Amino acid sequence: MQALKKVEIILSAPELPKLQRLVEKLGLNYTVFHHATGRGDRGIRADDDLTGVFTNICLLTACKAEQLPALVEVVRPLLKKTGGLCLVSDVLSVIH
Amino acid sequence: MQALKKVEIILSAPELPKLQRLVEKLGLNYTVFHHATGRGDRGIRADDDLTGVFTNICLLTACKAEQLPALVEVVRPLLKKTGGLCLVSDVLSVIH
Amino acid sequence: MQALKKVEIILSAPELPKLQRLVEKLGLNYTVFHHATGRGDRGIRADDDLTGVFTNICLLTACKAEQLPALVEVVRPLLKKTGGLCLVSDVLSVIH
Amino acid sequence: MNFDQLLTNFLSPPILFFLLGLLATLVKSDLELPAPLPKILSLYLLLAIGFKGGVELAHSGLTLQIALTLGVAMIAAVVVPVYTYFVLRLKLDSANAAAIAATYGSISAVTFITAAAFLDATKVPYSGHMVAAMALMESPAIVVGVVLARLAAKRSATPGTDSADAEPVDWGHIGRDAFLNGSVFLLVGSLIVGALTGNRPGAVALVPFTNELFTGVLALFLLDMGIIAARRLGDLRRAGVFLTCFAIIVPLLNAALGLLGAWLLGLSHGDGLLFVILCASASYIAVPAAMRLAIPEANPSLYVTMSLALTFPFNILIGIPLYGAAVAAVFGP
Amino acid sequence: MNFDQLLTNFLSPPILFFLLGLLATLVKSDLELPAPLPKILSLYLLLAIGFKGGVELAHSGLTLQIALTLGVAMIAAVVVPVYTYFVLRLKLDSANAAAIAATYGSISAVTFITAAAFLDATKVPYSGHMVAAMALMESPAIVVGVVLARLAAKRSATPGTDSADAEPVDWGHIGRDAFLNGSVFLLVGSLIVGALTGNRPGAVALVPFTNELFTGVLALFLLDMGIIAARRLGDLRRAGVFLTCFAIIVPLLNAALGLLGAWLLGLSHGDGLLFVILCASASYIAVPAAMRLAIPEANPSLYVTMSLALTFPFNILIGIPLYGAAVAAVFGP
Amino acid sequence: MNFDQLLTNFLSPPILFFLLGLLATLVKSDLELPAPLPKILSLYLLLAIGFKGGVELAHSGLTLQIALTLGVAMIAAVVVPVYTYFVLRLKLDSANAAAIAATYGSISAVTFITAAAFLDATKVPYSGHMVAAMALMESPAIVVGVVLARLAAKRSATPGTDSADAEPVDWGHIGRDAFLNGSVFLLVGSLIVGALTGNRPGAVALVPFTNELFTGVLALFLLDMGIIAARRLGDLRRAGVFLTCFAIIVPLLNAALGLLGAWLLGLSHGDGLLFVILCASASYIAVPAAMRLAIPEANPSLYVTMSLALTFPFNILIGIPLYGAAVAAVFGP
Ligand SMILES: Nc1ncnc2c1ncn2[C@@H]1O[C@H](COP(=O)(O)O)[C@@H](O)[C@H]1O
Ligand SMILES: Nc1ncnc2c1ncn2[C@@H]1O[C@H](COP(=O)(O)O)[C@@H](O)[C@H]1O
Ligand SMILES: Nc1ncnc2c1ncn2[C@@H]1O[C@H](COP(=O)(O)O)[C@@H](O)[C@H]1O
Ligand code: NA
Ligand code: NA
Ligand code: NA
Repeated sequence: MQALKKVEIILSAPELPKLQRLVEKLGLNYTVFHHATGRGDRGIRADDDLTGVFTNICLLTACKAEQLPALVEVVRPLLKKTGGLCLVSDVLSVIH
Repeated sequence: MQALKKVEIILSAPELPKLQRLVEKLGLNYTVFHHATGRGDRGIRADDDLTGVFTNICLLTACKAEQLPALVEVVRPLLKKTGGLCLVSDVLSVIH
Repeated sequence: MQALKKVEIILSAPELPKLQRLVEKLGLNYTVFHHATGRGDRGIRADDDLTGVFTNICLLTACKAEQLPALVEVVRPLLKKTGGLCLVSDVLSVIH
Repeated sequence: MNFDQLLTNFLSPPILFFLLGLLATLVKSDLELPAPLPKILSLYLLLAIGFKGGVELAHSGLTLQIALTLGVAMIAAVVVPVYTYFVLRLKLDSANAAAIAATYGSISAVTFITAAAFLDATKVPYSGHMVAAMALMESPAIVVGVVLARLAAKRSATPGTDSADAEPVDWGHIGRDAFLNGSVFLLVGSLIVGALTGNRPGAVALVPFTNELFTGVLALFLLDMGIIAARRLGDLRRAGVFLTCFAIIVPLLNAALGLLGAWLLGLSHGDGLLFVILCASASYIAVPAAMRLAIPEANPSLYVTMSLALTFPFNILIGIPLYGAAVAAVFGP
Repeated sequence: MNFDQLLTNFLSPPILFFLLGLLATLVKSDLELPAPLPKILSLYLLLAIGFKGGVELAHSGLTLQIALTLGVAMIAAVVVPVYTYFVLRLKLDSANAAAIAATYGSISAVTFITAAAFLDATKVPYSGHMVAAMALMESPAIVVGVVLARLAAKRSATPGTDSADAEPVDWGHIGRDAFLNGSVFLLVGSLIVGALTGNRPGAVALVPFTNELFTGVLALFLLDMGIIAARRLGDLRRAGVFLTCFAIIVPLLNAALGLLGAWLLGLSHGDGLLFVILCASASYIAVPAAMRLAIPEANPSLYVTMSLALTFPFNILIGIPLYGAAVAAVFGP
Repeated sequence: MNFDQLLTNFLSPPILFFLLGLLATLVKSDLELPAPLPKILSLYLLLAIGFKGGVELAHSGLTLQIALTLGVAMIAAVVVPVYTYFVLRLKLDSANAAAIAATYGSISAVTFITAAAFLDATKVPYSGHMVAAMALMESPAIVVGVVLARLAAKRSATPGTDSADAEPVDWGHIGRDAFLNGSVFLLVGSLIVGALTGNRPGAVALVPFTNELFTGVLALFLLDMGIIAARRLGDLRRAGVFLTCFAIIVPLLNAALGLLGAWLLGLSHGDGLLFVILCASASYIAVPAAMRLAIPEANPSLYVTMSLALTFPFNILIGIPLYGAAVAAVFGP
């Protein structure tokens, strides 16, 4: 098993294409969970699903510790602009 | 980055409104993932989607360590009543 | 609270029935999140939803440390065959 | 029950699609209608049947006979959960007994709709106000079930324990679950929309949507019901012999009660069958959704499984022609 | 506005289902249309209205009168967001002012469709090319809004700060959001498909799908709109008095502008009402989706709430018969 | 192929909506049909085409000519994947060769349906039993593909390695994937329901659902297919020149084989075209879903991309009128 950093990024759905582009530029693999709802400092985000404007997504990426700073660098402006959350924790990844 | 506790609460979907009310009363922000299926001591929960009675949700909240006891306090009775899971772990949150 | 291992397994959706069977054989409870998209070494997995062939799922199980090796044992061949990710981390579970 | 009626029922597309769904699960085909399609189809059926019933009510108006029928329907919806509760208490704890009693005291809109399609196919007329009877019969059993469960909990509670008195009964919430849950609200709302607009030209524009698609949507929904019902068959082992028998015999008893009511009311042949099917059917959407919240101690895989995997298929496949024959025997041809 | 017209509007099934949706949320029923059904219904409505308009365009051809109407429509779509922006700047920062201005400068297809259903019910004819006018009026306000926001940001930016100049304006992206977003693209595309095939036999096969289901789908969609609109009513407190008044008064002003335009163009009674409703309506799908990306600093719970919870219900319930009466008064019966 | 037929094909709403979908992706519009709508539309199309075919079979009965046609169809469904496998082995490993061979040996129901719509538009009659031929041609290629892949794996396996013998072949599972996968099961099931009820009055109630909506749903589905196909165009680079040519040339070869078969069988003009299109088309739902499970070593972005992004558009846009002209040339007008 390999020690990695697990990064979970919660953002509003319309930001996803931008986030994906940024993460791919860093050469990272990722998984995205869609249609999340939530409550934050900017109010409630319910999945009314007409505009998709109020839905959240959660992008999960497991990366090497040395890739983390660059990732945080690109995520922070997105969080600043439209809100959200970015959590980092330690994981072991099963090598296959 | 700020050290927080990440709490993941898996409950049956009809309990969500109650859980949201309780978590909001504690002043916590959260994200909810819907339409999860699963298997537990109370059998299989498949998303047959007629009653919504057998679906699970997962509510994720990142809170300060000192907020954790109060949260666990309100979640435990819900878990006792209709089953589920509540996992706590350490995370770092990107400050923005 | 009880110390457990949290295992998150990301696999392509058609493998889910097999994974469920294997996990159930080990006597583990689990929760499944559906319709995840992603990017990995095998390219992009978008949810075009015609064949379901390109969607990911994420199975989450919280198990005892001593159950972990057996779980990793059965998951590794699945990862090898069709790709994916298996992350392990430490959590505390609220006892109810 | 003559063989022809059984055949007419079996050889209608909706019933055959139901059997196809059962078969799909039994042979382990991966056929399924993706969520939320089943819920969408069920919302459509409630909207359409409510609207159609309302339009017919607008044409017929509210007569004494109709008022009487609605009254008897409500009485049935209170009596059935009470008596079944006491039957169930012979073997079950009060929470499960109350939840199952509520399930069988309420109705299944799709069973009703399938019976109406059967009447259409056999060219027997029926009235729009039976939809109003259905709407009135959906909720009372929920309230009755909760009341019975609470009374039992109170009786058994000893001072100092935190089980029954920890959470006071929130009657506003229970009333909302009973009378304002999505299914009931949409059915009643559509009925009122239909009644308000039925005599106006604007209602006609809705007809292709509510009437012409109806049988097709019913067929598709029954396909899914077949799939879901067969999936739950495995849970029957948990239900045990008592509940398995209950799920067949109590509908028959309720059908008999319904037949008596229909005869006392002097209903027409078609309306009689619909009244019988309302009494005989059990809820698998509105009541389980309400029970999950109001009586969380009850085990949903009991009440959902019994209603969905046994009573629903029994009523659809055998009940409808059987009750039809009984109605014909009692009322004359 | 005579009382009869108000009643005709209120007693049509789509409007009643809208009221039913409002009521569902207000009485806390858990009725809801599961995602993605609302989006599917909205895509259907755009496809169907576009196709129908295109078929009628194929029959009528492109006349000078039509070209003039389309021209005036585009002018209105540029003028309205500009003037409302300056009104909004009295109280709001430039980002929010620009986003709201864009919302009110654009149109609501469902309001248009409901007005057309009202004309159908009152047997007033209207032309297919009004759909083309609608399609042309959807996008300009988005561009205007973004331009106004950028100009303001530039003016206020001081050298050395990273706010305005950090991200250069990506006009290709903004143009794409404006003219190629899903709603606009599907409406225009379906219009063109209809125009290309309208005179060929193949188009007829689409009629049951695009025409006969139309009112039913509209009713179902309005049910959902009622639910969503009522949910947003709580957010009105945040919007404050100024924006609440804005959401009612500006549509009235825009309706007056539209009436003037319709009169100058010499439109028919039916086309006149549709032109007025296009001016008076505000977007709640296409523009918010675009604004979220192009002006992320603006608060969506302001512009979505105003448009969805106030302007939309106002136009649907009161605006349509009111503007209809105004058109009748100005144009003669 | 005369120009008029090409135009008739291009100027039909379904084809135009397909082009609109392609365009949407190419100009980077964010238009998309939200999941699970595409799957729902595809289930509807299978149910409707199956039911309609079954009803027509009920009317025509099973003749020797029909039995012969079905037999030849099955032969084609076995021969095509075998010969294409050996062509593909020239450049590919056995797993990918087998998966692609299975894809091209099976059929595409939507291509078939689009061809039927083309025949409707050009007023050429065809028979309901061609749907039965389609149903029979869907599964054999899956079995053939798996057998070929297993044989190759066995041959190449050296004792002591864990590749081929680690997992024994689960033929029950493969048979289920082939003959009971959702698409095949629903098509065959609906065919049987149609055949059983076709001569009974009950079937008529389904007609508005299965027939009148059909073209509209097809148009909407093709809109989505256009969007998806264009998205996959980028993956063609990975496929390389060999597979790109394969995806155009092999359908033409298979069409020629189909033409021969149709001529030997003495099929009518309409049935002939449908038989040709069945041979020429490649699966993009049922087979990929089965291959993902049965031959997980094969790369789905090869077989799905080739079938979806090349063969499907080619057949829809050019193949149908081309094969139509060929059939007309061979069979006489
Ligand atoms: N502490 C938190 N825990 C979990 N989710 C959060 C938290 N804070 C924010 N979120 C999520 O991020 C979204 C945007 O947050 P905000 O920018 O604070 O409005 C919310 O709708 C939540 O889904
Ligand atoms: N150990 C576990 N790991 C992951 N999910 C669990 C676990 N235990 C329970 N769950 C989830 O919680 C739901 C209810 O669990 P239970 O109350 O044990 O029936 C299950 O359907 C699972 O989705
Ligand atoms: N490092 C990672 N972080 C998050 N998700 C991953 C990662 N690697 C792979 N995945 C997920 O696993 C799927 C299959 O990965 P692969 O086998 O690498 O193509 C991808 O589509 C992702 O959803
Ligand atoms: Na009953
Ligand atoms: Na406007
Ligand atoms: Na083929």
